[in-house]
Amino acid sequence: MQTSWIQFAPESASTVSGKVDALYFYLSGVTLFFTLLISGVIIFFVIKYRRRTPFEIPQPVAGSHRLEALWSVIPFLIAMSMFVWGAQIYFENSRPPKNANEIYVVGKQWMWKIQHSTGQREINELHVPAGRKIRLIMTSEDTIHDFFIPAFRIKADVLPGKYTTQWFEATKPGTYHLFCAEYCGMNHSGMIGSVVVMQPSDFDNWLSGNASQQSPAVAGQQLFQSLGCVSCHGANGEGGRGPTLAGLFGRKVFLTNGQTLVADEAYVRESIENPSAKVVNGFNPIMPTFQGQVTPEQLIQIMSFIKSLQVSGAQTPAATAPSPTVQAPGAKATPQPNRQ
Amino acid sequence: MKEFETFETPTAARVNYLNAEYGLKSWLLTKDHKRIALLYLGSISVFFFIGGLYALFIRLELLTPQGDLLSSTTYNKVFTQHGIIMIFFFLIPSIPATLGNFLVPMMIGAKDLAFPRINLLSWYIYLLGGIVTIWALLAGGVDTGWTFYAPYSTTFSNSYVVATGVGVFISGFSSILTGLNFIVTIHTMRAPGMTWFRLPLFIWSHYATSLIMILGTPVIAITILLLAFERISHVGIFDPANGGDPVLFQHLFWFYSHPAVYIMVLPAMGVTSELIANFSRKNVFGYKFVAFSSLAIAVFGFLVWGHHLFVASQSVYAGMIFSFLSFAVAIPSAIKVFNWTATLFKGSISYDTPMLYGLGFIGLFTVGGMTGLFLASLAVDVHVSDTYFVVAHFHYIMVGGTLLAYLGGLHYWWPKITGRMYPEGWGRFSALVVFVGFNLTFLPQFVAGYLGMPRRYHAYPPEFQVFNVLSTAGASVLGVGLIIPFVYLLWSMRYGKHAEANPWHLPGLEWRTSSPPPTENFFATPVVTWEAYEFAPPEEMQVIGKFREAGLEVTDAPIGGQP
Amino acid sequence: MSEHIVSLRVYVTIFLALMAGTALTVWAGLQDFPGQLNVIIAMTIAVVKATLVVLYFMHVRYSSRLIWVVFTSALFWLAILFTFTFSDYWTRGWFQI
Amino acid sequence: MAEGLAIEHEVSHPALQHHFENMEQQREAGALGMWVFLVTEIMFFGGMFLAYTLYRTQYPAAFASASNHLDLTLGAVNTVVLILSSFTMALAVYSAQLGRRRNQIICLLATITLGLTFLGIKAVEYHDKYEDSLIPGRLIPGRPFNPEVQEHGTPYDKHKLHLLPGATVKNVEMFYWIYFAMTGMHAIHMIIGVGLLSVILFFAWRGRYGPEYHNPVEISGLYWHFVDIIWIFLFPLLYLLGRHLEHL
Ligand code: HEA
Ligand code: HEA
Ligand code: HEC
Ligand code: CUA
Ligand SMILES: [Cu+2]
Repeated sequence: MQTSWIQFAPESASTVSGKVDALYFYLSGVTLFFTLLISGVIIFFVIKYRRRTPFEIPQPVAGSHRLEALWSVIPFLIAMSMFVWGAQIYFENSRPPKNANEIYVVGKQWMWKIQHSTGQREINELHVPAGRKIRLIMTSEDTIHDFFIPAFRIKADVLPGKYTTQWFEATKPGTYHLFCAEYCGMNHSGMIGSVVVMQPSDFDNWLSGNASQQSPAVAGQQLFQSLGCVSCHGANGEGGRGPTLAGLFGRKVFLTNGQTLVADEAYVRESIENPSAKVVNGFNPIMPTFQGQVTPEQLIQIMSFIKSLQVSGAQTPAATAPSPTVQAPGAKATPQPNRQ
Repeated sequence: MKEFETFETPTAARVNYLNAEYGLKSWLLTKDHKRIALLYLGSISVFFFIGGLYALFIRLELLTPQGDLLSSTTYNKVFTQHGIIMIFFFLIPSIPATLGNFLVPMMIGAKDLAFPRINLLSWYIYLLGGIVTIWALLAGGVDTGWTFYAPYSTTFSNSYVVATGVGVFISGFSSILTGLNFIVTIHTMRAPGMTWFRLPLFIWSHYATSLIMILGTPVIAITILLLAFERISHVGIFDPANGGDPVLFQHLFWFYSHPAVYIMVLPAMGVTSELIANFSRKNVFGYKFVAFSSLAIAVFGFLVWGHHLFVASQSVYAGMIFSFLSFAVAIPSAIKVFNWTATLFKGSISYDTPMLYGLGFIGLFTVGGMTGLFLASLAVDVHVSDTYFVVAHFHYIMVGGTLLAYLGGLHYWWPKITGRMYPEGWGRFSALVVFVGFNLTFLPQFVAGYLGMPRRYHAYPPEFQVFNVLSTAGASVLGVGLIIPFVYLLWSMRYGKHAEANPWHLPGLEWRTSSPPPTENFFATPVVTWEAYEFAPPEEMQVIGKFREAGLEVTDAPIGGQP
Repeated sequence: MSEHIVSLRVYVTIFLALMAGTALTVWAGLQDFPGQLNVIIAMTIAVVKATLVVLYFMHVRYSSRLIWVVFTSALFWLAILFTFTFSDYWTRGWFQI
Repeated sequence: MAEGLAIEHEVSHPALQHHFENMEQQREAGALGMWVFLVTEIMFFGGMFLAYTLYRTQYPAAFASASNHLDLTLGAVNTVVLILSSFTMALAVYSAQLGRRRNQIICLLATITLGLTFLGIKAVEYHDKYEDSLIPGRLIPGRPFNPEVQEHGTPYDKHKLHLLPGATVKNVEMFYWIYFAMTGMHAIHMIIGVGLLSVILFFAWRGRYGPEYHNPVEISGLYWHFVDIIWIFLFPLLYLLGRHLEHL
């Protein structure tokens, strides 16, 4: 990465970086304008109205409501233009595209562990194809980190105990910096790496060249077996004593307490670590907690397995829709010893 | 009137607050707000030098890309301690506890603050907090960053987090007590005739600052306490293992710490208003707008804290609300900047040292504030958050803004505080050095930040070295520029020219008593019959003899002394 | 001195009202009201009790407007703290409501 | 020296501090000062109320389970004790305003006694929690948080934690953390209040306060009532919410 010191922006290598730069240069322009305006006027006044005799007293100048209005409203309008522009780019980027490839990122002191959906693992390196949309699903094993790629103008904190995501579409092959941008302890400044953007064909070669590894979905399947999930959810997540898991992500889930939600990473994680917190309507809270038994990485693998499950034709809609026909022995009906 | 009425002590009985009593005990047990201000001035300067020493190490380490001077652990402690000391033990108390303490009663015509004992207590609390913190630093230091983010601080850090937290917690109470004292004083102790709109703007800005101190500081106190207990008990409410949310810590922390940045800048704005008006001998343009913008900043400043959480997994919608409000809160600042500029129009502007600092403040605050808008702009903040762009932004406001205003204020009121003049030539020279050094230090950091250099980095990719070399060079110039006033101010306390009661010939109440003032501030309770910044008409101003009649010592020197 | 002295009758009445409120809230806490009504009832009673203490025991009803402003400003700032923090959690999907 | 001069001091009360112009100003400043201080106290507790509200909304079942394990009777008795003490405090101010020294002393004594009663009962409750290993984390050496959980259907045992569906022990621990933080902080304020009132009692006994001057009594009263108000909120939040679920 060649740099000369007249450079004012890092390389622009993603679909959003141009947009951010445009806004940045607009902001810089406005800043320059106001700084020059104010310092220019000050210098002008300071010279023009410098004190000439020791005891001169200038006439007081009355305030002006019109001027006050002027220099409140104009900056406000300019500020709003900045707000709308910035919020618009941000809002667009906050909604990941549907067809993105997913890559899993786990931060830990002080390295980045990355796994592609095809199974390749990398440490402190991320290989991605140019021109394809990539969505990162990130979590941390210890403290807060932050996955920052300056050339893509993206960054997001990576937190323990939950999943954050960000997405990008690289445009230009090359090697770019990857930084940890949230202070995380001793070797924070060493938690760096590189992002290698390749032509799609090169990337596919790279993938097949490293294909020996197990994909997270396969690893997840093994965990699904070994942890005994199969006993309730079936070998392919088709359901049984527990609800069907095929096609779970993005599906509306109805809970016993009358609430509904859309299943996402956070919900599935909670379902595994604290199953009785949100119980699916029509089921008993019999699922044991797996908190402490699965690492964040294994959780990701299980999720990836659940995502890979195909919805087979004959689904039991009763499992997810509130149906009056199913006799739902919900939480409230469970007999509990009375205290009084 | 039309020539400044004074409430001086008759020349025969020139006892002032400095020579009223002697001995260590008379200082350590004093209830005089002026002496307490000096106690604060001394201790704050010590902390500033400690913080500056840390800055020196930061800059030396960053001279080269490799982390070769300090180990990474040490470096992390150094910037953390730099931040903690500079923020909690220097900048937050700086102007309010020294200049504010000294001047709030004098400017409103009171004999003292409403609760003199609490005022003294606040200094002892500050000192205790400082000592606990220094002890923690000596015992092994702390490496969490000044923001103490959980869960790093609660679980992963191996440093003296609890002790430092306790130090900061304690010092918070000194800030609360100062704010409380100011609010009650300004409400109940104004001299007859001193209506709200006759108050100097310095008072308005301190009133606004005090609001933030009493409404915000308790929240950081409880937050740090919960954090400390979480660390001790190994579980808690910020801990994801218990279902807690680390981001809650960030919300609570910034609920105080964003408004706290206005604690740091509002008093500086008050000083600037005084400097600009008095050194151009003009009433402040749009007095009421400047006064109310202070209150607006204090109130709206509480609505924007989420702009520190744009990339911290805060929700998109909350991000947009906080971004919008951050832009909105910039408007009162803009109003101030424009009104100061307009105040200069058709003034009689002198180039005395305080004025140079005041003008410097306007320029650098504008740059710092405008770059705050970059950060408030969501898409840009995603890129520059936690980079050197942020570092440059806040140093522009805190060093270029507040520190400069603090120095300006110190020079301006130095004759009143000590009864001596500082050497004007040296003053102007060092103001210039500080200005140049400062810009050289922090301007390159904007560029480095946008290029992607993350903050809190002990070692960095070599392509950023250019900027860091410039920055370190600038810091050396800045350091020299700061040491000069330190030396000559100390020198002038003993050898400086004696100051008159009103060396700048200004109408403010604090100038209508002797320099240094008597313990009771005024020989008699003043009755205020004039507006703020009401200068005498030129004819009368020119008759030096009138000053003599009024009991003032007037030299024939031009105003402001000579270089 | 322009100080209002609250009569003994008022103090006793308020005290009895506070006691009644305490009894009521305990009783209500043991009933099974639908939805979030239990919370709403408990908090309403607490707010009423606190208001009585503030107005009469703490004499705010008879104090200057400044004291009113000071006190309500505390509640206002508390509201800021709650509203804006929850504006994040709400839209982050913490509460499914 | 110009004309706008000395406003002479009135014939001043011995308690008038030198920097105030008159007693009225001094009284106003004192009351305003205490109110401003109470504002900071509200914000101080506000942080904890925020955490409570957040996590209660998020983990209602765990919070209900944990709350049900608290002793409702002791909590209710303490509420009565504290309200009573607020009442006697109000009467102490009243007596001072009327210059009835004896009544004032009796009321102050009653307030202090009730305050100490509250703290005693609180200590009993804390001890119960200690016995049941409910002190969160590893705060108490040798007694980490480790409650026995009651199985469904087994006979009720008041030393065991009875988890409602959806509750986890981890989240229950969170409740207890908040419980100890809030009640502990409240108790510290009570202790400070008792200390303050003891000083007031001493001076009342010396006969310092009367209709002319009773600022300190009034101000300490404000503080005491404030502590009462905090408890008025803590009681339902910590002891009552979710209590009805117990019967299900
Ligand atoms: C005294 C201190 C101070 C002050 C006054 C400010 C003022 C402002 N700050 Fe700053 N800020 C800090 C100290 C301060 N800040 C610190 C210490 C941090 C980092 C904390 C950390 O993480 O360690 C920080 C971080 C910070 C961030 C988070 C960055 C990040 O970590 O990602 C943001 C984001 O919005 C921000 C915004 C603002 C804004 C909008 C203002 C506004 O108030 C500025 C308003 C002023 C002006 C706008 C200039 C004057 C106006 C004109 C000249 C007219 C023209 C105006 C228009 C066209 C609108 N600041
Ligand atoms: C009031 C606030 C304040 C002030 C005045 C300063 C002053 C300075 N700061 Fe500071 N800074 C912060 C608040 C402040 N800073 C904060 C809050 C952080 C964030 C910390 C964190 O990330 O947690 C930070 C971080 C920070 C960093 C980033 C570190 C990193 O992220 O890795 C850097 C880097 O250049 C820096 C530099 C400087 C410099 C060069 C000065 C100069 O202006 C200092 C000039 C002063 C002097 C030079 C004093 C004179 C004394 C001497 C020269 C010593 C000689 C001593 C004797 C003779 C006894 N600061
Ligand atoms: C003892 C039986 C049992 C076992 C073993 C079990 N589950 Fe479950 N699971 C359930 C039941 C019953 C439900 C529905 C009730 C609920 O939500 O708690 C459920 C719900 C879920 C859900 C939420 C599904 C939805 O439709 O919203 C997920 C995800 C899940 N389980 C994953 C797993 C995984 C992964 C494992 C293994 C690590 C596992 N389960 C093991 C019984 C079980
Ligand atoms: Cu990981 Cu910083
Ligand atoms: Cu901020």
